[in-house]
Amino acid sequence: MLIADQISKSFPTFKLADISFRVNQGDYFVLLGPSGSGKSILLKVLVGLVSPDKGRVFLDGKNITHEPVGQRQLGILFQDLAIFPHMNVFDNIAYPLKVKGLESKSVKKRVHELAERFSISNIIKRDTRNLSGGELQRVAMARTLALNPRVLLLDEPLSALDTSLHLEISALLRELNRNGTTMIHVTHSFDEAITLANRVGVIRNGSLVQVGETLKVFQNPNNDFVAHFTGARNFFKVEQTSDSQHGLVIGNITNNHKIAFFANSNYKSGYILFSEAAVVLAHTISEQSALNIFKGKVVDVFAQPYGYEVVLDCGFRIHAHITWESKEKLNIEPGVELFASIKASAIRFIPGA
Amino acid sequence: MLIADQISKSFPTFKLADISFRVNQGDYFVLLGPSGSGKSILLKVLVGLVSPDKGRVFLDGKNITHEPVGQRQLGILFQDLAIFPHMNVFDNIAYPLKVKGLESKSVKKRVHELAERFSISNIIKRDTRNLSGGELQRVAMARTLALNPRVLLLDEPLSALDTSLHLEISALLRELNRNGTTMIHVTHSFDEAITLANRVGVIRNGSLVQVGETLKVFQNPNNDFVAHFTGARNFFKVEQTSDSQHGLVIGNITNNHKIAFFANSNYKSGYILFSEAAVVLAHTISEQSALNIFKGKVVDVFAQPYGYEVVLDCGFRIHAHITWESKEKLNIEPGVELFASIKASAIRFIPGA
Amino acid sequence: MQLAGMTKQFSPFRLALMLLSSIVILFIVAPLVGMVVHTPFKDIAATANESQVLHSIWLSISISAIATVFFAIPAIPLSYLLARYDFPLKGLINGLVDLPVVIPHSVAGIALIGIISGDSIIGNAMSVLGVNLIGTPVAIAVAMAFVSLPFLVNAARDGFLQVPVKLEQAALTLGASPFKVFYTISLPLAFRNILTGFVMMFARGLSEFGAVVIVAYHPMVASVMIYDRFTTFGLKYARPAAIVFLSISLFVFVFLRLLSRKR
Amino acid sequence: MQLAGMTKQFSPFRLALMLLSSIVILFIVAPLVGMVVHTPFKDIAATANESQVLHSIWLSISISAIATVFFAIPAIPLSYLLARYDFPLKGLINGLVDLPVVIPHSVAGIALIGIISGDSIIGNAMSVLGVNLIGTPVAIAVAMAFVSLPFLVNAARDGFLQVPVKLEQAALTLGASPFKVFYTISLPLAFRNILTGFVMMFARGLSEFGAVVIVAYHPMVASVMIYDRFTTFGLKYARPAAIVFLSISLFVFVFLRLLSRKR
Amino acid sequence: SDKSNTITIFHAGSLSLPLKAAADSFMKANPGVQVVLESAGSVECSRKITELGRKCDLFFSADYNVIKNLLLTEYATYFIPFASNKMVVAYRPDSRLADSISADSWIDILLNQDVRYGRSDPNNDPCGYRTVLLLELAEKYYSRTGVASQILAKDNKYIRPKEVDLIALLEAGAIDYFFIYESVALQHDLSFLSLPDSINLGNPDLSDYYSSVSTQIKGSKPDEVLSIHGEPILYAFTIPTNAPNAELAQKFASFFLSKNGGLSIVEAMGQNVLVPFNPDGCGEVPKEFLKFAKMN
Ligand SMILES: Nc1ncnc2c1ncn2[C@@H]1O[C@H](COP(=O)(O)OP(=O)(O)OP(=O)(O)O)[C@@H](O)[C@H]1O
Ligand SMILES: Nc1ncnc2c1ncn2[C@@H]1O[C@H](COP(=O)(O)OP(=O)(O)OP(=O)(O)O)[C@@H](O)[C@H]1O
Ligand SMILES: [Mg+2]
Ligand SMILES: [Mg+2]
Repeated sequence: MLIADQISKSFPTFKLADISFRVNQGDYFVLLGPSGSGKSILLKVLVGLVSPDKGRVFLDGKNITHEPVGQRQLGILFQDLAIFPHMNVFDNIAYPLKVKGLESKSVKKRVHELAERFSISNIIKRDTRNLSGGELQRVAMARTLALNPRVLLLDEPLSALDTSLHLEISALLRELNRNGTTMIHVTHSFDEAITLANRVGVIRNGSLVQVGETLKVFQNPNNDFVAHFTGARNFFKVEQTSDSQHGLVIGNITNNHKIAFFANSNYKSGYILFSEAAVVLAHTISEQSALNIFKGKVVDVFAQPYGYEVVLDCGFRIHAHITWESKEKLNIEPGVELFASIKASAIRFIPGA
Repeated sequence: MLIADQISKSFPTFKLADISFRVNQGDYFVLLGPSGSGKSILLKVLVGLVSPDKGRVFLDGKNITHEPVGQRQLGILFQDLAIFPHMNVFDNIAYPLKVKGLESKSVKKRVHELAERFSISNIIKRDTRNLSGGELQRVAMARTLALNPRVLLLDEPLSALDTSLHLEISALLRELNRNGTTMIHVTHSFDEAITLANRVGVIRNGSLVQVGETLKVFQNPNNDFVAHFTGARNFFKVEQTSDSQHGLVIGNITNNHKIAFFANSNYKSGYILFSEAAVVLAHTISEQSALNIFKGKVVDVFAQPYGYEVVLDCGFRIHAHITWESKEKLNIEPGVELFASIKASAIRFIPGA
Repeated sequence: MQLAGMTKQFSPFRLALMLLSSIVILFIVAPLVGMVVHTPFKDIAATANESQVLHSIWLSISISAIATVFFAIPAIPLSYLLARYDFPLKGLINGLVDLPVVIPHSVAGIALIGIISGDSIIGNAMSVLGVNLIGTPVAIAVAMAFVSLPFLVNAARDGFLQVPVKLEQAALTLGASPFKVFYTISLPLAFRNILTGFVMMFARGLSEFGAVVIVAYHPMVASVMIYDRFTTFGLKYARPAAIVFLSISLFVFVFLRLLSRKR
Repeated sequence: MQLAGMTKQFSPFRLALMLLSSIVILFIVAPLVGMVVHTPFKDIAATANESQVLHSIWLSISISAIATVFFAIPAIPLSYLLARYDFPLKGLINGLVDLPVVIPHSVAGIALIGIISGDSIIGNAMSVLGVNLIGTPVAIAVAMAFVSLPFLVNAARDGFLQVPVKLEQAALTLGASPFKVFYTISLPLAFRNILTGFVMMFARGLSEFGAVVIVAYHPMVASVMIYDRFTTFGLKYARPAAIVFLSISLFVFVFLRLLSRKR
Repeated sequence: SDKSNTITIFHAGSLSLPLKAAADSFMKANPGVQVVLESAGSVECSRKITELGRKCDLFFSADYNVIKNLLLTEYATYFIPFASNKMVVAYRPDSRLADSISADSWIDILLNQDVRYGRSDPNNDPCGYRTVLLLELAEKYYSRTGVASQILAKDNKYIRPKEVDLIALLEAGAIDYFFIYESVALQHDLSFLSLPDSINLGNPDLSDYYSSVSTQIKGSKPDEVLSIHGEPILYAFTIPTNAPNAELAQKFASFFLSKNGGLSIVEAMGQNVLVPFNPDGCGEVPKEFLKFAKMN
């Protein structure tokens, strides 16, 4: 229902190039991209605040590229929230309702409904100046949703929220989407994309690199960037050197390091990735089913919610995840030498240049 | 070396009450607390921007409570960065150096060194107005570090960074700390605390709830709040009803739901928590070693980086983690009825009121 | 808002600020105090009861206030235009807006009388309608507005420049028309500057003599009345009138400033 | 910065802005144009070459500029004090600062002459030193500054109020002294308002006649020169002088405004 | 500039041009001497001396009464009347009904509803009360009872504190006529109608006749009134007692009173010179000036 058609926009130091995608009714579309990739600008183009040099925006088949901002029925939550400093929380949320000409009783009702939903009823009369980051974010979200926009555009809506709020607001966004609001959500967090989106677009440096269903995109990244962006720490380029039966392939990570994995042998090079949990660390090599054993030196160890992450330099860097107990047992400290083994079946191959 | 001694500060709608903690030379101290708990205010008190109503701040044994801000040798990175809009990136980073009276050659050298370290050499001449959120954050961090402060105070330094930058800057913070900089890092993210801190303080509603070594605090939360804050989704209050040998205890989650776990039987009530991965979902009950089996209806299903999260309503809500394959196999959709089983040994008990 | 860290009572910085500031306050206050100490209190009291004096002060205040409000209606949009849009000759227009400040007042009066009377288009149109503005409160208002308008335009423009465009954009996306954005967001956020502009324009209008006296000697506004007293009766009678006028003005300003602080 | 979404050439909002704005521009320009069309160009050209005219214009500009810069030294700290600190009687001081704007100019002249001459302390001190300020450029500067200082103070105060305290706090934590914070952060960030204040104060000083003529008829500044020409020779000779003066002023302002845009 | 070589002259606006010319030739004749002119209304000039503590070396007034009433005897001890002037009706060539104005028609023209005329404020400016007296005299002269008050009641919005303000009104087209001194009309290149001696207050010989009319103006306090009787226009000057440079002032005055010095200029610019003057009632005229006095 919302279509971006070959949108381009140039700035002196940045260029949004030929962005096309479609967001269907009911979609939760996440635009994922690193810092400075042009996500915020793209949202501004959709909403009409930045007029594109080229390209069109369609909503339900209607060309809205030149529609006035206020008439597009798109709600946007800005990255920096844009809370009106001269109004209190209530008036901020009531703003779109009042502007639309609702009578004050219905405004009041709706605002309180929204405040309830976003757990900000307790600060509804507060001045906005001394609100905490999370409070501000929820006020802004309530304000944007006040008018039940056709499509909701969110610019990093979760980045300022703490763990419990994060969960709560994510659930709320999912619920909104389930109840029919089409969402376009901009983020640099792979986790947010995977938890929320049914479709994602990955943007890099002003260009859309891949668009599609979330799982398809992340399971079949057409590009090293997309794969890398999933946050995989163990991600390497390989040259395929030989293959055996059953699809087992031997690839080169560096000139001196070979690695075995399963892949379709039509591809001569590509990328491999494996999870930190797939790496087993040990002080001695025992005979194991793992083909891939690398010796390296620990360069960094740090805690993670359910254990430790160890960075091992084997000529290339392997990230491994170990439990708290194993850290004690293996006496892992920076400088210690260890062996890392990875089962071939735990390695995913992405064909590519 | 840095000691906060019974610091209190009242605002019309908020009160920081009697905060005491010490941060030792070389510590990476994380102050963890939800939105609006007073973390930012506390940092401002330490740094001298807000003068406390009561209490003292010591640095290396010296009472600096009334020391001028600029002479405290504390570096702070503000939550909203406070980049000077009338200076370009270079001048922002050079500011503290110039103010200190360094000659322009050394200023230049140091700024370029910092820019290199924070990967912002490419934007060093840019105006700060159109930088992206992540770019701004790195500029601010470089500026704060320019003078090698004795203690570095960071107010949510990672929340605006994308996955790969997050990793990179975290590593840099760890490295800074390893090279001797004492850190006080404020965040609402449990993950950040666990990955970075050697000691944590947990703050709620203006009060310090628990302080100590990171693992000790999270493994032995003295308080439901702290435990809850770790992000555990499966977290319940239990009344202990009976106990058997070997420490196996039966508790009440609701009046109708009993749960078995291991605990010291001296406590009559407390909290239990278990990880999402410890929950096994099935359509039928088979004889298992699990004592705890609950029947419920799926209310939410959403993707996670390595699988799906399922929310099951069994009279209380259980969060379970399943693989992508099991979702297909079990055909899990909202509305479907399922059984959840949890091994007693996977449940952690926290004694409490 | 106070800056902690700057609040120590006798920090050298604050001391320097206070010292320099008191020079300005002294510079402003000394001449006024000098005037007051030379005037017996009973003269001031007596003058404060003269109906002619009170009437002309009231006339000054009301005409200047009305002129300010009336001309604000087109002046504030102009300020917004200058703050937000780029167009050809903008630099020239910015310069033109400053001109009435610099124009010697009697020249302003002469230039204005050329417009509101006699052979100008407006003058002709008016006389066809049987309206003659000379010597009317309208003429006084026009003269006051002419010399004081730039203060409002400049203050308001600076105010609008400081309103973050992002907030206006946000309001647009929330369904507000540009017009609504203007008066619900831009205007209130530039309020402090605009108020300063109002106060300056209003105050400047009160003080105007040179231009006013050419377009309307009667009805006598305060500045004309004081001048008239000075030439007719001398300083002994002009001073108390001036003091009464200034006291009332001071009162009005303190009140207006308090108003702005509330926000 | 333009607002996309407001950029459509003929949006009703923009049209309304432009219409209202042109009323103001017309109001300012019409009297001046009226003056110009009544003056043969050759008279203007001839006047522009008269050394007396050029000299008094130069005198006006230089004295007003010097007075502005000189008094800015204490006035800007005062503005900062008013913007950042709370203290008793602040409301009164804010009101006092506005008073010189409202004071009728001849009253200002009278009040000032009471201070710089005769039996005042300053006057006595000066005459002991053998200095008589009456009729000197210093007296002119004082008169100009007195009536125009509030414009600088008010503009600068508004400017400082708009500088986020957080940025000043950040600078403090980066090791800057309050004084350094003031001139590396507060001052540059309030620059636009301060510049407007400078321009207004400077311009207002240029136009001053009533107060200046009392403390120093000679050396003749432009406003006195134009008045003198008018009484001596009539409008025919005063007008070209006024036009030359205004043209030069316009030029100066357009230049100053361009300066402010660069930042 | 050297203070001892400078003289400051406060003078009525209507004397601007002649004094400027006189000053120029005086300076030419006395190199190194600086004559500084300050123009203002006659009353304003005297206020500068009496109230504002401004010092001048010479004060030229458009009315000897200003010196007599406001300066004697504290600030001055005498005055020297040196010229008369005439009241005229000045106008622009394109003023309404200007082509039909004459000594016979001017009253009716001023009374015409389409015509606007201006005058200066009797309380502020000698020219103002002289206008009132002129109209009283005209009423008598033309035997048109009540006409003076009729004219005075008309067009009050064109009253201005000083005559120069009226010139601006005339030139800008706001008024068609105004009452002004002949010399000023000449100097400003205005068209004007000369009036008969019996009403123009310009003939010193008609002093008695002029004094038959009177008007009331504000006195020295807001609630005081002062009766002014008609008398010939008499310009006068004095050297105030506190003149910083009385000696040089004296020299300039002598030059001004000499036949081929200032007086010729005054005469050339439209005023009747009254030197030698009648020192009666002029206070203690210093002996240096007695040589310019009528000796009887
Ligand atoms: N008005 C502008 N003029 C010039 N450059 C701009 C402008 N707006 C943005 N940019 C530049 O365009 C690039 C993309 O900016 P954008 O704000 O869209 O990034 P982003 O993807 O939202 O990043 P982040 O996740 O850090 O917010 C940045 O390098 C930014 O500096
Ligand atoms: N100057 C102030 N006056 C009044 N209340 C204030 C002031 N500063 C902060 N507060 C209030 O104090 C509480 C704590 O604020 P603080 O900014 O420290 O929260 P925080 O823990 O940093 O939260 P977040 O993670 O959302 O940034 C908030 O409710 C805030 O509204
Ligand atoms: Mg962005
Ligand atoms: Mg905070």
